[in-house]
Amino acid sequence: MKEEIIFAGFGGQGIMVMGKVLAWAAMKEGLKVTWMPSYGAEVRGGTAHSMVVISDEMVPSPVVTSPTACVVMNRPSMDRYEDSLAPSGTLIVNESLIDRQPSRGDIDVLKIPVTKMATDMGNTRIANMIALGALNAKLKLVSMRALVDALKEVIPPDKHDLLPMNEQALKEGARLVARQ
Amino acid sequence: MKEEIIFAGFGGQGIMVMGKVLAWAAMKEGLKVTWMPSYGAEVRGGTAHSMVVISDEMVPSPVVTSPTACVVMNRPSMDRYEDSLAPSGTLIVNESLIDRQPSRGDIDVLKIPVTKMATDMGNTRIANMIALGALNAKLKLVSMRALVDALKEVIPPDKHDLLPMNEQALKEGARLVARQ
Amino acid sequence: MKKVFERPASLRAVPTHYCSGCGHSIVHRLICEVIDELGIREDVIAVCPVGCAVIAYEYWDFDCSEAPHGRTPCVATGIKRVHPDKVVFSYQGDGDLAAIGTAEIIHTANRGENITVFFINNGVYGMTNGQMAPTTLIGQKTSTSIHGRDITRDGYPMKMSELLSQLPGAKYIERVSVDNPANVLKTKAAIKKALKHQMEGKGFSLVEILSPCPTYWGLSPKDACRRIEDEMSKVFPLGVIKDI
Amino acid sequence: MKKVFERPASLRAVPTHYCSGCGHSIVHRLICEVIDELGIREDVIAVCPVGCAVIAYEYWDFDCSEAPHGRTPCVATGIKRVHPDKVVFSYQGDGDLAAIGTAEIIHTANRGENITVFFINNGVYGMTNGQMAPTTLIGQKTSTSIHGRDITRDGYPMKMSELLSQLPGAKYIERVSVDNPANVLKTKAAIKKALKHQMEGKGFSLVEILSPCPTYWGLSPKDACRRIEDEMSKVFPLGVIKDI
Amino acid sequence: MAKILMCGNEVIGEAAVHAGCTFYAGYPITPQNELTHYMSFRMQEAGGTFIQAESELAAINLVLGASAAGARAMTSSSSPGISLKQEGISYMAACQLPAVIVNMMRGGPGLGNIAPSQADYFQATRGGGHGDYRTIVLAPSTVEEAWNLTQLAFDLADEYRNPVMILGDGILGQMMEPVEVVRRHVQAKNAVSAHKPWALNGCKGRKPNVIRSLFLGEGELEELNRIMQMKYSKIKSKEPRFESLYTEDSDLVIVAYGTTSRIVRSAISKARHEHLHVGMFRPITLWPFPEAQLQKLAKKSKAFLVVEMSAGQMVDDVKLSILGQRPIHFYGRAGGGVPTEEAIIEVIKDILKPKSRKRVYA
Amino acid sequence: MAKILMCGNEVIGEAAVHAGCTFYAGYPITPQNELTHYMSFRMQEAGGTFIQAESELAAINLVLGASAAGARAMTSSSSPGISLKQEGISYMAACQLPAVIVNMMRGGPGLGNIAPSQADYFQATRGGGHGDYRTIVLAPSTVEEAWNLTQLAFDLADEYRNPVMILGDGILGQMMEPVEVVRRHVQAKNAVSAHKPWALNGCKGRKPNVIRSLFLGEGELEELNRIMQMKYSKIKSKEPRFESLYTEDSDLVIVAYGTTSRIVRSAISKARHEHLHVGMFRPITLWPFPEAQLQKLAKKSKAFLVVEMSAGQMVDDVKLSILGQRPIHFYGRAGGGVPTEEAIIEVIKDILKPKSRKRVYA
Amino acid sequence: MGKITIDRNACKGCGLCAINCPEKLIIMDESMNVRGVHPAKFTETDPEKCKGCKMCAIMCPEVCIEVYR
Amino acid sequence: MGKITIDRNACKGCGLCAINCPEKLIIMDESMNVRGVHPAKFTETDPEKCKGCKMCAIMCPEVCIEVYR
Ligand SMILES: Cc1ncc(C[n+]2csc(CCOP(=O)(O)OP(=O)(O)O)c2C)c(N)n1
Ligand SMILES: Cc1ncc(C[n+]2csc(CCOP(=O)(O)OP(=O)(O)O)c2C)c(N)n1
Ligand code: SF4
Ligand code: SF4
Ligand code: SF4
Ligand code: SF4
Ligand code: SF4
Ligand code: SF4
Ligand SMILES: [Mg+2]
Ligand SMILES: [Mg+2]
Repeated sequence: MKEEIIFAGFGGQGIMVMGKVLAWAAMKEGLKVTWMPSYGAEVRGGTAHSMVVISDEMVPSPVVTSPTACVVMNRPSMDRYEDSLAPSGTLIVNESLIDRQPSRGDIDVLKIPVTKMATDMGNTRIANMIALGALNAKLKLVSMRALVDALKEVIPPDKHDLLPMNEQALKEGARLVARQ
Repeated sequence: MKEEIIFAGFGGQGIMVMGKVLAWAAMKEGLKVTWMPSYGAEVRGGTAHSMVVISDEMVPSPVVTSPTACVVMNRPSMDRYEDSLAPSGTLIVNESLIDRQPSRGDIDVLKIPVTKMATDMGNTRIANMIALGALNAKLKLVSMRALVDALKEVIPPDKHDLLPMNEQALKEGARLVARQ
Repeated sequence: MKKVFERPASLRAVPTHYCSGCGHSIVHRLICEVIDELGIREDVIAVCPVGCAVIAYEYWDFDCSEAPHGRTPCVATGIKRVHPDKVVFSYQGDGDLAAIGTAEIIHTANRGENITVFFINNGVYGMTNGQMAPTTLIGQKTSTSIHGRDITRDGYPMKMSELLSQLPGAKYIERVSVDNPANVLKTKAAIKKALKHQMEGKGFSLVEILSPCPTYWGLSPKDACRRIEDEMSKVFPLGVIKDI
Repeated sequence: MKKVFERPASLRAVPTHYCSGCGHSIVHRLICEVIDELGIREDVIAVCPVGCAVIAYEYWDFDCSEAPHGRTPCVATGIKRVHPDKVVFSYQGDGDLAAIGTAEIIHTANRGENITVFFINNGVYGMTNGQMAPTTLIGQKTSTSIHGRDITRDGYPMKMSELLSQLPGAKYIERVSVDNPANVLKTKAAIKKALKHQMEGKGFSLVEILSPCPTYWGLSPKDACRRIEDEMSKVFPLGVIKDI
Repeated sequence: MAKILMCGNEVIGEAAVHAGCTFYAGYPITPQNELTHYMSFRMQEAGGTFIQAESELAAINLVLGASAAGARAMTSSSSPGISLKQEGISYMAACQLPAVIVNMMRGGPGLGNIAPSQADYFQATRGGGHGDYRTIVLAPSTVEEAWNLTQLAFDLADEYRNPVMILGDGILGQMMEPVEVVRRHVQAKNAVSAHKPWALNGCKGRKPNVIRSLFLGEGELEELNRIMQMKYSKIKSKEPRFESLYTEDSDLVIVAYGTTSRIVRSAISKARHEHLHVGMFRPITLWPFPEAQLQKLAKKSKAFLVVEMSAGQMVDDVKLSILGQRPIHFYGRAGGGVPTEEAIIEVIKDILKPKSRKRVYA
Repeated sequence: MAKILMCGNEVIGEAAVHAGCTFYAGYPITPQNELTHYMSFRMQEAGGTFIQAESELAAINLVLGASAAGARAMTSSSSPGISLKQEGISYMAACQLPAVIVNMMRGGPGLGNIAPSQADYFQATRGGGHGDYRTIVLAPSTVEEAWNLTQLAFDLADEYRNPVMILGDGILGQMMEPVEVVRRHVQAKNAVSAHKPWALNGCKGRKPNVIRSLFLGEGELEELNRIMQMKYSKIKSKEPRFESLYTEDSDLVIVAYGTTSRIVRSAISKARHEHLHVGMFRPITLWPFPEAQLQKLAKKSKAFLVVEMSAGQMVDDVKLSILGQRPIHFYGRAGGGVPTEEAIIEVIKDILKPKSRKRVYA
Repeated sequence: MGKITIDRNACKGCGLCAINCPEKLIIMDESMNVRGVHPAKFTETDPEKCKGCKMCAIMCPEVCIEVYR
Repeated sequence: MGKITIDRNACKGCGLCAINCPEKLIIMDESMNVRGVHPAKFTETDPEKCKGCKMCAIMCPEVCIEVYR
């Protein structure tokens, strides 16, 4: 088993956190894992991305060029990463901010209006966790319990009042997949 | 033919000039030659020296460690260089400033009170040329004509009024050897 | 109606990489407006810094050189000495000018090199993720002063313009800011004055520009501008510092 | 009769390598006199410069470190931060402090490091054969300004003490000279004040000493001293520049 | 201790604290900023000193001073900043001062980019500074190894009184991986060990100490160099470290270090599934290069392949080890390109089954 | 033209003027001061610019600017100062800017001393700075050769748009030797050649030029590196320069450059009188090292001896050329020691007549 | 009498134009542009109030405002 | 009432002691010392004029003067 996942969106959408929560969770479940932030071309602005590789063997490179799954939180990210997705890879699309349709036919697309859902739930910031919950449910990567545990590690102690809301978001995302 | 000569004394005694005049003269006579100033251990003060190598073949290193001849213009120079002189080398000693006798028996020593002679001739600064004239006569290195020509190259144009006096000094040195 | 404001010709019509509300973009435009007004686009050679403005050459439609971090005024001097008839300026951040390039800017000013320096003081290292700069205010939180700049450990905010004005080689130095329209217009005037100063062969000129970095100040663009007025310009007072 | 003047104990009884009439030797002795009087020989750590005084450690009978050219205050700071209870000073020439080490001395002062700097201003690079220094006077002939320092090419004599005094981190700065006995005594007093200042934890102190370099001024020791009085101290006025 | 997820840069910082480092000076540069950020608060917590230097030059010389004073000291930077430290490193080597220097390499030359790279190998292993000196160079390939090697670095630096470099890249520095970290919370205020009799701390009860690299007396500097070379010989014989993978039965041995070795490892595991007899030799110390150990493999394997994120630098050391006994191939990407598993497998095939295609790597 | 007596440092300065150099920036350091002194008045006479920079860093970057502006530009220093220029050199190589950099090496590491040395060989030939770049390195052995190679340096720098280094030592710099020097008295005020279309001189009538080494776009920096490596391959095939002496009939070939080669030459002439079949291979370009040319000699001669004023640096390049085909011996002195003819002859004898004594040089 | 145009997709939504318009004629749009930010929008209610004073354009870092008068 | 001693062979002949003695009690010797310079010499004619004021010693770069009082 080896999954190479890219999370991408604007800065401010919690792109780094998304990856870190998944990585912590995978580690807690005894898997080999790496997390890697944006590097390279970007100077400022533009899209941010974080890359997570989960495997049962040692991870060769944390740099993902051909992801098995991709969460795109905005339009520029979709434009940038859709083509790089591996054949029959999974694409989670933030429908709220992405108006166009994916152009590839050989991939598994899941469109969710995560930003809108998050706003409805009372905090735009948890859109990332909805998407992560969905991704995890779709790919059956780790247990929900591990994800929820991971939240505590990634969210700094002074913001632990936000834990319940983030947990709820993860579950909401998972539920959505289950319903499909 | 290969002569490796060290000129040594205080700064201010014209040690560099002595070497340069000989080197220019040798070059004008078609010999291979190098001139090299003090380098290495000295920071400030202490003795200055210049090294001239004259040869009919290409000069390997301009750094002289075991000179075939040495002109010592003061006591510290004598202390420093006497021992390094090659066996049967020539030592020209400025008798005016060096009170001790050379200790080696296997070398050719020529003691001349060049400082006093120079003072008598009206300019202490030409002591170096007296010594050079003597050295050249003793070792039969180059012609007097070449030395005199060389003076013009080494002494900067704005001091060419000093040429006659320097020429006289060279000749005085040579005469002294001839008389011996 | 007539168009009374548009993009200056020497500023390329491409989106910048700067964060929303970043002062660099404003200054870039002002420089181009002045260059167009002076009609010197073909005579200008700019030296871009290592900092957020490193790729200013993507935006400026005239000759540009990169420079190693902090050595920007040396590169500008090298160019100017070869082409004394061209208008040469360096563009530098506070890390570039007041930290790693301290010696270079001081000696360039001291030699009275006839170049112009645009000094973008945003009080942080923008490009490398918001570390403390020599110009960071006391108590300001940055990624290397998470509890706020502490004078006993980190020293004091450095007033480079005042320091440089001590050097006889420096002829025109002014501090301006881009936090509101009036100040932006003053900044433009200062930029123009500095370049003219150079064109008249008067020697070293420098314009320090207090410039918002909303990203690493952790403020909205609006609050960042307010901070310039309320805090930054208290420590770095605006105005002409030297003009002889 | 009682001996009223002799070699200070912490100055080793060896001949120096300095030229006849060189100011470095006088300052070396004064530092040792002060150290002996304060009884701190075992608590002192000195940082020697690259310059004529590079081997000061041959003369000083206390702990010493070398430093790469111009980085002298960094090395001193590193030592002091590790041993805040020791008395740490750097000793620097004008090439070391005002040229290659400009950034380092400014930032050390700005951080208010609790060290002392003895700055030997002799207006030339002594060790490397008398080139122009940032402190060389206008018109002064050196091996790289054979027609005299020319402000249009070489810039102006830099007044480092005045410049450094602008920085809030710098607490005590005085300029003295060693051209006559009265001034030598004032120099000694300034050295003592600076070291005490450090021992009291008051922060950065610097004593600039106008010092003769007869060799590269092309003057006799006597005329070199006269030149300090007649010319050098006109450009670099003696006295306390900052003391807070 | 449970594992935690931490990035290489921070792990190096924490490992330094754990090893008793009480002095850090640095100047920001990507991709090592997390280390500077970490030390900016962690040093203070640990009772040590953090200085954000005005430049890399200042940083290395602050470290020189701290080391001369007896502290365990560290600085870090990335390629251009490391170039600026070369004079200081040469001085520290000559003064026989310990210190740990971290270089998280980035794409070069010049300003380049911030992508991972291994193009400072020559600089690190041959001494980018002047004179005959060497720094011990440790090249971790995982965050966990960074934790261990950082501590080793401080020990080796003190043991040999010589700067030690940790050579990584943006991947190692910025990647988070599981690691078991022991956070020590308090450090001795002044970690001047009694076993540093040469250190400067005031000459009470002893002759004054001098830290210097200037030697003007006849033959003195030659003597220093003799001593240093003897030390380097000892390091060369005692300290080479490496890891072998399938080298016992390989026709082709790939030599790779750091980040690249991770990708090579994975490529090899795939290639072995295709019955290609390929193994890996991973130098952990780049200097001393495990020359003798690699040389031994020349008997067993038919060819070598060097994979680097550079235009070919370590390949010199491989050639110097194999000395013409076997063909040595090279595959590299310079300027921030990261080799892919696929590309490496292709090269392996080209070498082991040359009939299939004809390309030359040299 | 009659010969005159001039020291190497000054000859390099005059040769630079002769080659059209109009910009010099430097910071004093022994043993290259005569060059800085010379340029301080000579540049002005020649209508060029002299700047006594505040540091070596400033000097190299002033030169970077002047070169970017299209001028033929030069800087000079000695070992510690050259270490400080490494970042700038890496930038210039990456920006593909020509320039001539003179290193009159001195004893190291650290402050060392000012005696002659050849211990910056690695730094010069492998790039002491960061990233995959090279500088062409020319090593004159006489003052006359310094005159010629300095002019060549400017031509090569412009041809390849790459910095060129002249590597000498205090002996070459300070020694006076006869040389035929043509003093040109007037230079064009601005020597921006029409054939530098990339230079910055205002964008009149053309698109703006940009001098840069930052390449953030996907694959852009890799592409720059590819271009640079192609250039370096071309240089490697076209530019190696060397001199052979008696290599046709020698059992032992001594490899030596610069000052050391003079002493070796003389030792060889003496050894030949004693019927020892020994010759010399003198690389004139240290990079590109004349590898293929030296390799050829492996067929003829039984052994090689590398003589350097270092702890053994060029010996790597000799090994990389000979690749184990013949034994390679080494004799060197580090830290400012100058090998003597006698010592070299002794080593020659040890190698050629091993019965007489048994010592190992390796 | 003036008017402005705003390049909606070039706008980074910093709002500096809006806060500096003396007539408060610029609002931040509810919907996002391609950059994913809420861009500035010239008033639709009382455009005639615009004096063409350029304050908005002078502050715009992205040069997305053109002013007519 | 004072007196001084001068270390003749340590003296570098700079003459700073001589010019700074208020009583002009120091002269430069005609003969050279081992360093080849004309060293300073305490007066033989009127040593009693010495006040032990230390001015000479304070200026001496080579610390070759000791003063008694
Ligand atoms: C020699 C070197 N050191 C450090 C860096 C990393 N670096 C890039 S930009 C920068 C500072 C940027 O700050 P500033 O000059 O204030 O510009 P800003 O981004 O704030 O506009 C640093 C430290 C580098 N590229 N080169
Ligand atoms: C990096 C470096 N650059 C240059 C030098 C050469 N150098 C040695 S001392 C010196 C300047 C000395 O002048 P100053 O600091 O004024 O001291 P002084 O000798 O006049 O007392 C220079 C340039 C060096 N050793 N290292
Ligand atoms: S980080 Fe700051 S300075 Fe850099 S682009 Fe963003 S706002 Fe501007
Ligand atoms: S050169 Fe000048 S500073 Fe150096 S020792 Fe001589 S007199 Fe003193
Ligand atoms: S031109 Fe003036 S009035 Fe019109 S929108 Fe802009 S700021 Fe408002
Ligand atoms: S100032 Fe420009 S970028 Fe900012 S909101 Fe207004 S139009 Fe958009
Ligand atoms: S102590 Fe005073 S009076 Fe006596 S010799 Fe010295 S200076 Fe003259
Ligand atoms: S001051 Fe000292 S060194 Fe100078 S002449 Fe007098 S005794 Fe001699
Ligand atoms: Mg900034
Ligand atoms: Mg000086």
